[in-house]
Amino acid sequence: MAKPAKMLGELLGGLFTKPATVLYPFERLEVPPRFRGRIAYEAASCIGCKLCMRDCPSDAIRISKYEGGSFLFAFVSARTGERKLVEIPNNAKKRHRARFRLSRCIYCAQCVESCPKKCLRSTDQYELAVLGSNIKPPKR
Amino acid sequence: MAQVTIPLGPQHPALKEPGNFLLTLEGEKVVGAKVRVGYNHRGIEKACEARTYLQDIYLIERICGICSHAHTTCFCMAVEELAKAEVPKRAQAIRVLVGELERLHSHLLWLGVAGHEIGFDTLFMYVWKDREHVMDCLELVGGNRVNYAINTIGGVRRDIAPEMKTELLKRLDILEERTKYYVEVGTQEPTLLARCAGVGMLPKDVAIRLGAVGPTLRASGVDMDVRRDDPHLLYGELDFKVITSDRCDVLGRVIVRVLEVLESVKICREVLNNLPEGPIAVKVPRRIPPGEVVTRYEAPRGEDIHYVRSNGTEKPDRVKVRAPTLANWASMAHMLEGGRLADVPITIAAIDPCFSCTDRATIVRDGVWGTLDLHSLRRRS
Amino acid sequence: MKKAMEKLVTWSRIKSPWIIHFNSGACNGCDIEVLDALTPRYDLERFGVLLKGSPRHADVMVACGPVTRQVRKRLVRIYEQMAEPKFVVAVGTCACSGGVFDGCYSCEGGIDKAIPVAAYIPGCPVKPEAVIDGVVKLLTSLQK
Amino acid sequence: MEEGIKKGLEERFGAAVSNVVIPRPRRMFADVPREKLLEVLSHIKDKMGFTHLSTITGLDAGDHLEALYHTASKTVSLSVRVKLPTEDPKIPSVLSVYPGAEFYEKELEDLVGVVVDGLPQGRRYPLSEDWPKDEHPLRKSWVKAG
Amino acid sequence: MESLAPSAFSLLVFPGFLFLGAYGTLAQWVDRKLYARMQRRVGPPWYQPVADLVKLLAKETIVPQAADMAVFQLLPAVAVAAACTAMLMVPVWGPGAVVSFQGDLIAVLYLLTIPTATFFLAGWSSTSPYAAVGSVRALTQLFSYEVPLFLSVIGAAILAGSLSVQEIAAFFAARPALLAVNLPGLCVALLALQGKLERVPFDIPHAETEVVGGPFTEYSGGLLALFLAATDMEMVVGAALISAVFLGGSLGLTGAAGFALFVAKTLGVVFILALMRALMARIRLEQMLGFCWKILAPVALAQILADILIKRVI
Repeated sequence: MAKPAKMLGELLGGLFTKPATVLYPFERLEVPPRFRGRIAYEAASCIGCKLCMRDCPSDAIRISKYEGGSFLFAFVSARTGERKLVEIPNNAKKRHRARFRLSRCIYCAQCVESCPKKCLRSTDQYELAVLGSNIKPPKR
Repeated sequence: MAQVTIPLGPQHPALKEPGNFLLTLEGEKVVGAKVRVGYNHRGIEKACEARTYLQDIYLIERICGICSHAHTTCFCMAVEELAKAEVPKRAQAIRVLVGELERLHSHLLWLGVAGHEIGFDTLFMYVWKDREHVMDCLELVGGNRVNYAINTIGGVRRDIAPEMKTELLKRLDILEERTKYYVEVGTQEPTLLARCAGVGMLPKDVAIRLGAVGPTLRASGVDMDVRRDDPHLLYGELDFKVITSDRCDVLGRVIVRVLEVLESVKICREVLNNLPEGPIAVKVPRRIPPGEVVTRYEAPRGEDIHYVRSNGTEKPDRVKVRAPTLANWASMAHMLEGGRLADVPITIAAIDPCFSCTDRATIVRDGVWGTLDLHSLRRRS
Repeated sequence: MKKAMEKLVTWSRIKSPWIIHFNSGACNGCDIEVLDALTPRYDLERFGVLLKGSPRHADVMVACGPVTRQVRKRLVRIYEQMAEPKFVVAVGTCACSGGVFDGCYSCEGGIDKAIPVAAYIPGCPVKPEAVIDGVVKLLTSLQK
Repeated sequence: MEEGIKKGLEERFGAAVSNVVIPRPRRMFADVPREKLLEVLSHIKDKMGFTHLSTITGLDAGDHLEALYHTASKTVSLSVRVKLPTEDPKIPSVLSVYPGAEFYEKELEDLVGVVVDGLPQGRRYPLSEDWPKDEHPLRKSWVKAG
Repeated sequence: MESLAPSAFSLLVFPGFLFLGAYGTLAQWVDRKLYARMQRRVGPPWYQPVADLVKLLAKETIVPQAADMAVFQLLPAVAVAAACTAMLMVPVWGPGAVVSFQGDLIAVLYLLTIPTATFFLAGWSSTSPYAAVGSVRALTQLFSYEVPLFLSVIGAAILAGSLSVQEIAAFFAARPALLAVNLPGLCVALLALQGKLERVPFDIPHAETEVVGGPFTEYSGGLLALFLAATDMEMVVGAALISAVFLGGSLGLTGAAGFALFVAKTLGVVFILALMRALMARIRLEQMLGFCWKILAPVALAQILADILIKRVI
């Protein structure tokens, strides 16, 4: 049998209760402990076996041998999303370097499991938005 | 009244995904419907042959966002059957749990979208507000809201910790109480009844003849559910009811899906309360012995069937996926004809189409248009 | 006077970005997360964002999915029908670079292979907060 | 249950239905020559309750092509396999028995290059219109250019 | 009776264009905010409609080649003009309306129909199939809600014994008890207004999931801004008309108090419209025709009968 204005109680209730909205940029929802966000690489214990490269479904990780003083690193500001090339001095006894192509990575964390030396881990970063280089100035 | 042909899609607010329907109208009445889908054809099957089994899991998981677990479970069961690996009981229980949570996630999502299709945005907002509980559970268990990637060949990747169990049970109680409210709304709200009753009729014999699957079939009175007919994982030992309704229309599908949500909540509780002990995965060699296997799984939208053929190497020789939505397209054309233009979005939404599942590609031929002269002018910018 | 007008227009563009959603062959994981951003828990409407049906009404196109060969023509046509000034936000790893499907015979990689992209939001699928974060970053970049 | 079906098939069709295999409960495979396909399918549909055609798998097994018709009754899933020579891959359409199989057969035609006669010509499915006619992606010989 | 020629000030500023535009955006914000809060959402900030308007004005306006240029660009202006002139005849500040003559009730109702006609022409002149189907729907819907609206308003006019909105308001201001008589008429008028403004459950021409943007699919930039402004103004004029005819206008108060009462009443009507929008799903066209003719029209007729009887009693 039909009951007109079925959701009336729910709607009027809505007017007097706090909205169920999390004001995102100001209030943040805490991410569960085993969330699969951006992958972090810890160079010291990496032996360069490339098992992670073999198991990556979207070919997003590159492990390469590395000597030399310093290297360029495309730094993306988490706040504004601009890209800047930054020179990072390499003083640590690093023998391997991992290059993650974040636009290809699907954050499945299979590499974290395939790594025998456990030098990869998932972080809880998910705000990885980057501005494209060719924003056309809006013509009036 | 002259016939006019109106394209619906591929980019259209009613369709979350690209699919195209060329509707021939007489006034508001739909007299002809041609279904064209497959804009999401990405050639996954060929890509599967170029990747190892382990990588294929993540490729197959991304066939469809809402039934990702269905596809990976089906694929892993196939590979485990080929490799004759004995999956531990606890892993199967966790697979059933995540599978049922995904059914909750998919059905609640559908109820919201169906509300949006008939202009009932309040229902869309409320149902999706409560669906956040299921998303939190899945994120807690799987680490990601939609692609939970809990399956691996030989078992599952993550275990259910005790404190997780209490959190899951708390969320399930809230969900059950809210779903009971939506059962009432779905069966009593007069405008929703007016828009869903008697729309998109699919009689029982036509449903069987055209090979419909899942809730669309069960809403036409056919009592088929792969979980009970062809029991896989632990479904043989769980007792649950298969919901059917013999209304054969969109309202029947609403009722079947909402009651299935309640049923899934019961199953989740049952699995959580007596979770078998033991390991969660077993080691499976990278090379799978040659052979072929067919596995079936009850995805939220219906029977999902995988055929995997291996040739002894670490890459499959052929992977065939037929997702549930593809089986429902034939009955979709039948349901559309005879209805009205206003009913088309809700009828399409009623089979809960997942175009990316359909995985097929077709193009509308731009030259063919209706007879009415005004409408033969294409939209031009 | 001209300066004030300019500031007012930029302010209005930042405060009322109407979006149109286009799925170019995605697995609809990102699509439901974009829609999820409109629902009560994240509520994009408090930023003035409205989901519009017609490309004419929209400013920002939110595109998900690797551009499959069949959808490419539609994607370009919808982009052309949008009124200036328009921006494209590539949502999800598939939209940024084709992701897992890059290399499939029917996929052409990211959205930027078909239309110019203003912001990329990686993630598989992106969290609704990441969608908001991306849109906010794009809009604040308009300030300059 | 499966034994009964196996015996029933062998009685009815004798040599036509060869190497019926039952790998596990509720799964069956059977080979059928191309000419007998329609007859076998309509028999198992009407007499043995295999009312549902799940899908049709087309594959390139190196020296020959194969088309597997996965049918399902209430509990058992029977896959009927038809071996086709690569040079003459013609097969009758099963739309008369299973009207819902139009998309499966178009897929068979497009991806594996099996010519299905009796299939109503319409838009290409699943490949796009501008895809070259004679290229079939799921053939082993086909490699993605570039 | 003031002179018939309204001064430029009242035409352009007070109850005319500027006031109506500002009040329209306020009404739109109240409507969207209430709608969002009822859905447990936060809803847009107060300046949202202004931002939308300015942004749309600053956007590029695309006119389809196949469309008839002049008609396509002129229609939004006609819609806004109709809504503004209708506002002149409705009392806003105190009991008096700017222009008031015997029969201005009919003029207001007629002017409120023009925007719907412009929607039809807009949809028909832009050649998109969606716009065409949307515009045909707008017209068919016009015939369903127009008659009950007229009947219910005429009922109140009969009771008040005059066809001028100002006098009706004054009549009921003097005898507030009689307002109770017109309650069914009020409900019919509210539902019919919801139909006129093409809002859920009657937003069939704009049904986003069926015909994309409906008549407005092809409009963008400035023209779209004008159309949306016209719809807002129509909402304000409708709400003001209902508050004048059914709720007794400003109950004799003048000056700031009268204006405050006017704002309270119109926002009350906007609240009920927003509630209706949140409460129901969109019904089909033939269901709407059935609902309007089988339910709304008879109730309005009964209302007129009751008014005639009561007229004879007092």
